[in-house]
Amino acid sequence: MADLMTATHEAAHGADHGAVQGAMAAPYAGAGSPYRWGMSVDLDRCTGCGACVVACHAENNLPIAGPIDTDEGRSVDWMRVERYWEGHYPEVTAHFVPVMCQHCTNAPCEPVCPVFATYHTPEGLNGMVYNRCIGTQYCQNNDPYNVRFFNWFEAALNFVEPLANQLNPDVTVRSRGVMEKCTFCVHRIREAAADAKAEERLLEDGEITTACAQSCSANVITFGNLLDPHSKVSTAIASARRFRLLEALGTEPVVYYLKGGQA
Amino acid sequence: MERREFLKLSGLAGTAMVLGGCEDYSSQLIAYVERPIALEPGTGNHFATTCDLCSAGCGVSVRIIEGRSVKVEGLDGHPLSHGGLCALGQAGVQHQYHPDRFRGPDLRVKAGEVSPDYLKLKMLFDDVFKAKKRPTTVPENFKVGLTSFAAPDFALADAKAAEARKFGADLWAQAADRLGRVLAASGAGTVVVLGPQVRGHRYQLFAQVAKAFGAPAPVIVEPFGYEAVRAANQAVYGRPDMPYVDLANTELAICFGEEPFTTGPAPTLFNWGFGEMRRGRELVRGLFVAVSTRMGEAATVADLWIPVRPGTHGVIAQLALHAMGKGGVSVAEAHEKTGAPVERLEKFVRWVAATELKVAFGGGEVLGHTNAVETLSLVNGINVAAGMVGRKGGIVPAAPSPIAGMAPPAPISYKELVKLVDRMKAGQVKALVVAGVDLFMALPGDAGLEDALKAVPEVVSMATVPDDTAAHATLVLPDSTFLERWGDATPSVGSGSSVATLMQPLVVPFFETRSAEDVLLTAAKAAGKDLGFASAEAYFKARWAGIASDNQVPGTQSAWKKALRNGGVHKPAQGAPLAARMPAADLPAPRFEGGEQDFPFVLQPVKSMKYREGQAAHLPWLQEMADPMSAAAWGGWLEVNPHTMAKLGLAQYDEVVVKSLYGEVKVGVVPYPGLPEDVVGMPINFSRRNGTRYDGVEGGSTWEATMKKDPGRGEDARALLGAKAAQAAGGLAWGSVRVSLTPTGAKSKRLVLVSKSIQPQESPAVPARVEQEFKVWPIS
Amino acid sequence: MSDTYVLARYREVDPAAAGIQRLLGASVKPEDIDVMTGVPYPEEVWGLPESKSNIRKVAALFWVIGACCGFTLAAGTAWLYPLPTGGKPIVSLPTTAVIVYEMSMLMGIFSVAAATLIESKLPNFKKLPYHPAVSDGHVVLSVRCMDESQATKVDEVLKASNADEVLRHV
Amino acid sequence: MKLHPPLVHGDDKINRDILRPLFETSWRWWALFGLCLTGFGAGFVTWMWMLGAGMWVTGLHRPVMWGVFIANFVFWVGLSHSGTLISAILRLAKADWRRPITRAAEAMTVFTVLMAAQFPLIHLGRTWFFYYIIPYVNQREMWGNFRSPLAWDLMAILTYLSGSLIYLYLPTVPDFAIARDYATTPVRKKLFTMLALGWRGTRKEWHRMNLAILMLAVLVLPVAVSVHTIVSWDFAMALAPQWHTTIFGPYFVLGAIYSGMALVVTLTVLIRWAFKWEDYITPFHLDKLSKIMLVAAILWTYLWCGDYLITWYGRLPEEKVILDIKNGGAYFWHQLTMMLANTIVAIPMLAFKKVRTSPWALLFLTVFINVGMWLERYLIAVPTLVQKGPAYTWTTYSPTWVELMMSIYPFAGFVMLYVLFVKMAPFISIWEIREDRVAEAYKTMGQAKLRAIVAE
Repeated sequence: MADLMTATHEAAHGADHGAVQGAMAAPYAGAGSPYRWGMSVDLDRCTGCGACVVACHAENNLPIAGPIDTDEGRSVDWMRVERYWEGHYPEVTAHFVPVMCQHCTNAPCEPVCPVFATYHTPEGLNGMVYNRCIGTQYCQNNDPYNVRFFNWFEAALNFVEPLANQLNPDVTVRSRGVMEKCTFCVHRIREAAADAKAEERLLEDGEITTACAQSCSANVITFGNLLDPHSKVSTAIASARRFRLLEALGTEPVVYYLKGGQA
Repeated sequence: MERREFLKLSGLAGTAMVLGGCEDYSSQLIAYVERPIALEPGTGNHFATTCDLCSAGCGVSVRIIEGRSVKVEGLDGHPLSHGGLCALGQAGVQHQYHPDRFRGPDLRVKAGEVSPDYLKLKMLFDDVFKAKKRPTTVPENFKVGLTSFAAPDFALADAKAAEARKFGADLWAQAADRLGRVLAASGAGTVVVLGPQVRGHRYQLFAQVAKAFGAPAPVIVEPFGYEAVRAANQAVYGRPDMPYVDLANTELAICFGEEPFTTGPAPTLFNWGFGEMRRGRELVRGLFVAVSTRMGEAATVADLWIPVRPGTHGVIAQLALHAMGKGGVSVAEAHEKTGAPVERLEKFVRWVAATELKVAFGGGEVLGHTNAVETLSLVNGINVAAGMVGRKGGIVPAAPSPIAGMAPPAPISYKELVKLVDRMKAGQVKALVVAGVDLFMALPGDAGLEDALKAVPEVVSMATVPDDTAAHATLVLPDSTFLERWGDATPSVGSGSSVATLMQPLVVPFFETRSAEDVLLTAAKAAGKDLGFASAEAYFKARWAGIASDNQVPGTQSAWKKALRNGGVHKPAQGAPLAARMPAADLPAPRFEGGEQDFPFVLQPVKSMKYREGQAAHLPWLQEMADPMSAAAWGGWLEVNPHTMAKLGLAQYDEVVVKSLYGEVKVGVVPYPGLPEDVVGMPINFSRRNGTRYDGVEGGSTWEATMKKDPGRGEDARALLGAKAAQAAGGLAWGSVRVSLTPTGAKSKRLVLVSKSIQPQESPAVPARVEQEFKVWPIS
Repeated sequence: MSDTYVLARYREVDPAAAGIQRLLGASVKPEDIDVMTGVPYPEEVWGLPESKSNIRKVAALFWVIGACCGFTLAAGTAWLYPLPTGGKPIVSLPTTAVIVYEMSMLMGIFSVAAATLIESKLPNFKKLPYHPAVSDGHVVLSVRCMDESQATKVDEVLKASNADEVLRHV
Repeated sequence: MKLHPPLVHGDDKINRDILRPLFETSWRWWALFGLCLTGFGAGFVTWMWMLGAGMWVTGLHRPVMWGVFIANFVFWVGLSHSGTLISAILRLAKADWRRPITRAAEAMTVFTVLMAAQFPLIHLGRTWFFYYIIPYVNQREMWGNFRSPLAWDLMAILTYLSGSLIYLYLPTVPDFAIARDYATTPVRKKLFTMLALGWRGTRKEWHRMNLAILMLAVLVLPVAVSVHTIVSWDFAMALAPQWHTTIFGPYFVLGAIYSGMALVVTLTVLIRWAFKWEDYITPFHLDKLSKIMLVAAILWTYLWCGDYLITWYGRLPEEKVILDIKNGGAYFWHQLTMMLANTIVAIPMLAFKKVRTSPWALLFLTVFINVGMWLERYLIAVPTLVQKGPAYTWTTYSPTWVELMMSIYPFAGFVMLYVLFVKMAPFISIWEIREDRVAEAYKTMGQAKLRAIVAE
């Protein structure tokens, strides 16, 4: 029994995902995936311009909530730029933190779903299966980053004709009553990975990127394979400025932030 | 296969998803084995084109799937976008598929009154939508989620589409005739007004047509424009155009009032430069200093923010000159004049003195003050004093377009615009042709534009989406979007390269719209003034003929095709050297309208990246996204310092009447710690009286899914501004109005906040949380 | 021929118990004597051989079966289709324990109820010897007789034991 | 004193008194039933409308995904506790004063759980797919995720509901037999014949019944404890400030016993008054119940203070902000009312025998306590969520009329089921009352020498 448990556990998570750099080097032994997707967000480059937010909306068919529901907190922004004020004028400072799903290795949102609508994929993604979701909304409660979004209304109805023509056919328009969240643009990964597999090769660094990373002209966001020590993201996070959001919770996110300022 | 042919076919293949396809093809089928090479059902293709939503002219790459444009992305390697793209550019698809877009030409009998023909056309297109999205089980007025959709009736949709297209084409024939007659009849009394994003040969064609009809050359109107920057550049660099600010290679960038990353002349370019400056080099991390009254995005990301009283930015420029030993003012004096903390000023002085490569630039809120030209001249003076004009990491002269004569003239100043309005009022303008700009967005509320437009017998609007100007038009000839038409552009700002971007029709015009070029050519022909071009395509191909020698590679594609593929041509280049004259050292004090007693607050109008100069207001994504600083969405808000709020007894969401000498608006309050206590901020150009469902002053549209009544965006902050406040350079001093705040005692129904926890003084844990989030953990 | 039952109704317990002793004395087999009461009396009251029941054993057995079912449900199904969530092992003992606990309790409760009914031969809607006075707290003795002669004899014995009423159930 | 059963069948006073509500229906019953049916119906229509419209009709929004619905769920599961749990404890402890109380309490358990169990469904985004959570063999070869506390909830509530139903039904069988024997109309005769399962009260039947009740009490007691513990784990398993605490299990169980006892007392007082059962339910019983309530109140207060002190002392920033809004912010009045109801008023009042034996004082007090306990559930669910996670996403929560209707719904539904049950089964366990009297009456019995109190 113990063997079984250890084996399956390692199959899913790799033997040692606690140590930072070592974790990323450790493959998902059982699953054997050569990829472990991760992201770095360089806060020192970020200007809070919001291009990533719109890019995410455009790529992932995020619904338009309208003024009233936006004010009531029902807008959907898989990617948002948080702004924090500190102090008072003139000794006031502010910070921008772009926040999306952190795709935690130990995602607190996953185990609480009673129907496996969200689970961890072998590539380290926090997967969300819309048609399995029954909308308990528990995952959002257990999500320390508040990056999960509930479909309060039928999104398709707010894509007034002909606005619906803009929808990306690679991404589902989620129906009412299900949770959704940043997927790391999994449809792009799958498409490219399938092509690469057909050519019997692995995906190269830079071959795919997420919509947010692509849109960012300041190159704040880098997306790539953490298992590849030479990938841009691996290089970027080999920095003393690195930190992860609410790291003390032990959720082991794969989104690494690089601290801003003169450090 | 020719691109045009491909596009027709792609439109056809997409009939299942899109209205597109010319009527000739829309009900035909093409064998899959004979499909065009680039058309794979379900697979997207990227095509290069140019974004024309602002004057920057970024090259973009658009993803086309089955005849639909689904995403606008940055074009890799383009000197302006560097592969990225700003929020507005990406919302281009919503511009394209905007539900309130003009369906076709509207040949009005009376100004502002929609013609029955247009209503019929609109109905025909609505029938197409209905045929494709047929709700069942639930009546129309109970669209709350139970709605399920019956299978689309494509045959009916095709038939209706064909009918609509045919009817639209007939209307166009009449419209072109009418435009020709209008131009011929008005002759010299015709005024053509173009938007600032007209950055290519479109201007030349308009000019050619105007000339053919004996009208004066078209003018370009830039709402809340850069007159002062051009004047200061003229004074210091000897040329009015905007040079390349080489952030990427500098050590210290000093930004005066501008929000270069969100609303400046080229946000993507400055964003890229900023990223490179900060972390793009191995050893150097550039420092960024922001000088502003309101803490905006630039001040937020700055290494040092120098908060100054409204209109005193120039003093900090003088301080910088002082730090370099070129006169100016001392720290104590600067502190006295600007109110900035001494230690920050001292730090600034140290940085200026210690760095070799530095660059200063200005704009944004500085442009709104009466002393804008003097201030910006002093800012340019920093570059001169530091010897950074023409140097890498400094001010690099903008390179001219690779196609000579492509760049349009500079926009007219605000003062000239007011003169034009006066001429209209006086009945001297017989016909006004407006393309690519909403004149209401360029003028304060009391400019009397409405009366002026009423005095013009023929107002021709070429707007794509309904706006206030189009609402007063006698003839609406909707232009196709940048995804549907031919065009080209050369950037308005320097980028270190010589750039000409090419715009190509990637999708079939969604509705019965025509590109302005096609309309002009047809109208001119109808009026007996053939310009010699069969179509817009022929026109632009002819204009781009000159690039052949540069790009021709034997045995490969033609230069034209290569340019199409690459979205134009560009190569690293610098313009002719700039002059470097030291500006006059004196700085006049800013003037404000309204007495301090009656109007205790200075109004700082904010150009939000959500609305830009008004061209983003109708796009739901941008309306809905949180403003980076205030976290407000959907319309306007009033930023007030929390201490001021406490003094006035105001809370978040409280509605206040903001009153100036010129008008008043009602708006909800947002606590904003980044403003002095006697300054309030409010965005401009977020609403239109006769806008779309997304930017209308008064709500009206019901959100279909939720049946919630849209309260509308509310009266725009332009209503508070006075028309007379002009600067030396002729720009509108939009930041020089004082206002009073009167609480109405009610909560604002229009204020929409994405984040409501923005009161640090009331939530002591917020900084603690930030500390925690920003905590750096050691590498194990 | 079906069995004949002789029923005797008593207002009080003591004469009823005495009646049983008389019956036993009259060599009626203990298994033919049954007592119907409106309230449960301790077994000792009647002086009859004690009732035996397997409910405890059945409950224990099903408790264990329930535990196994719970484990199969929680651990087995997770292992059949392994989907990692939240860094937790596919077979997580602490969470499995909760299901094991609940399932064992559920099966235990069901088995107690089922065993009770089965052992008591309930539900049973056949016409069995009964007297509605049981509902009022009367004690009713029911004696199964093989034949008429025995029934007559029992009749006499019961009448002699101060029964308020003696009747036949056929 | 000897118990003298009636000379003629059908003339027993206990039977007549207690069976009276089964056979006689007054206009007041119809009025109450009608009122409840209206409330229940209105709630049900609201629910159906919400299903059609979407969850936006509630005040819920990100990150407050659990609002009044879940507070109601916890509240109603909590209320259920004192029925089965107290009945089982008292049976095991052979506390004879329980006899007139248990049936009403056990019925309360079943109906409150029935109401509570609807709330997870009401709350689902896609209620129509609720069966995805049920482990059944399906073509996808997918099972539920038993690592989720919601799956535990499902199992626990299923077990608890089954157990409580059996625990309510089995001991009622002998009473159904009495009702069968007393029934006059053919319909009732048929109904109670079915419900009585052919019970005759034979020696073996009683032996097995007594054994079964004992076994069920043993089994259902830990289930009851586990149910509310697992409900508490819905919160405690989440990495949310003020939820992620080990104290929640016992704290919830005690809160449940407390609120459940309060409801038992409320119902007991009302039943006693409505059916004029003062002979069966005496101030002595109310005193006993109130004493349990007092103990629960003191223990609940103890755990609440422990939780509060630890949070206050720890001053973890994310927990402190939530404590702050309870102590002085938006939830100040909620918390003050809760403390007044559950501790400051309840404990001193319950300390007086005069209060404990006064039905009307108890009625007021217990209703107030349950108001406080509802607020406690609300205070657990909502403040944590409004200020959870990044401060940028903090928000406020105000329920809409939909949540109000869905709070009336279980009240109306519960009372409706309860008054229906009045027509279905004797509300006081007749045989247990009679057993008690028999036990007290006899000193010597037949061949046995026994003590004054006899019980199986």
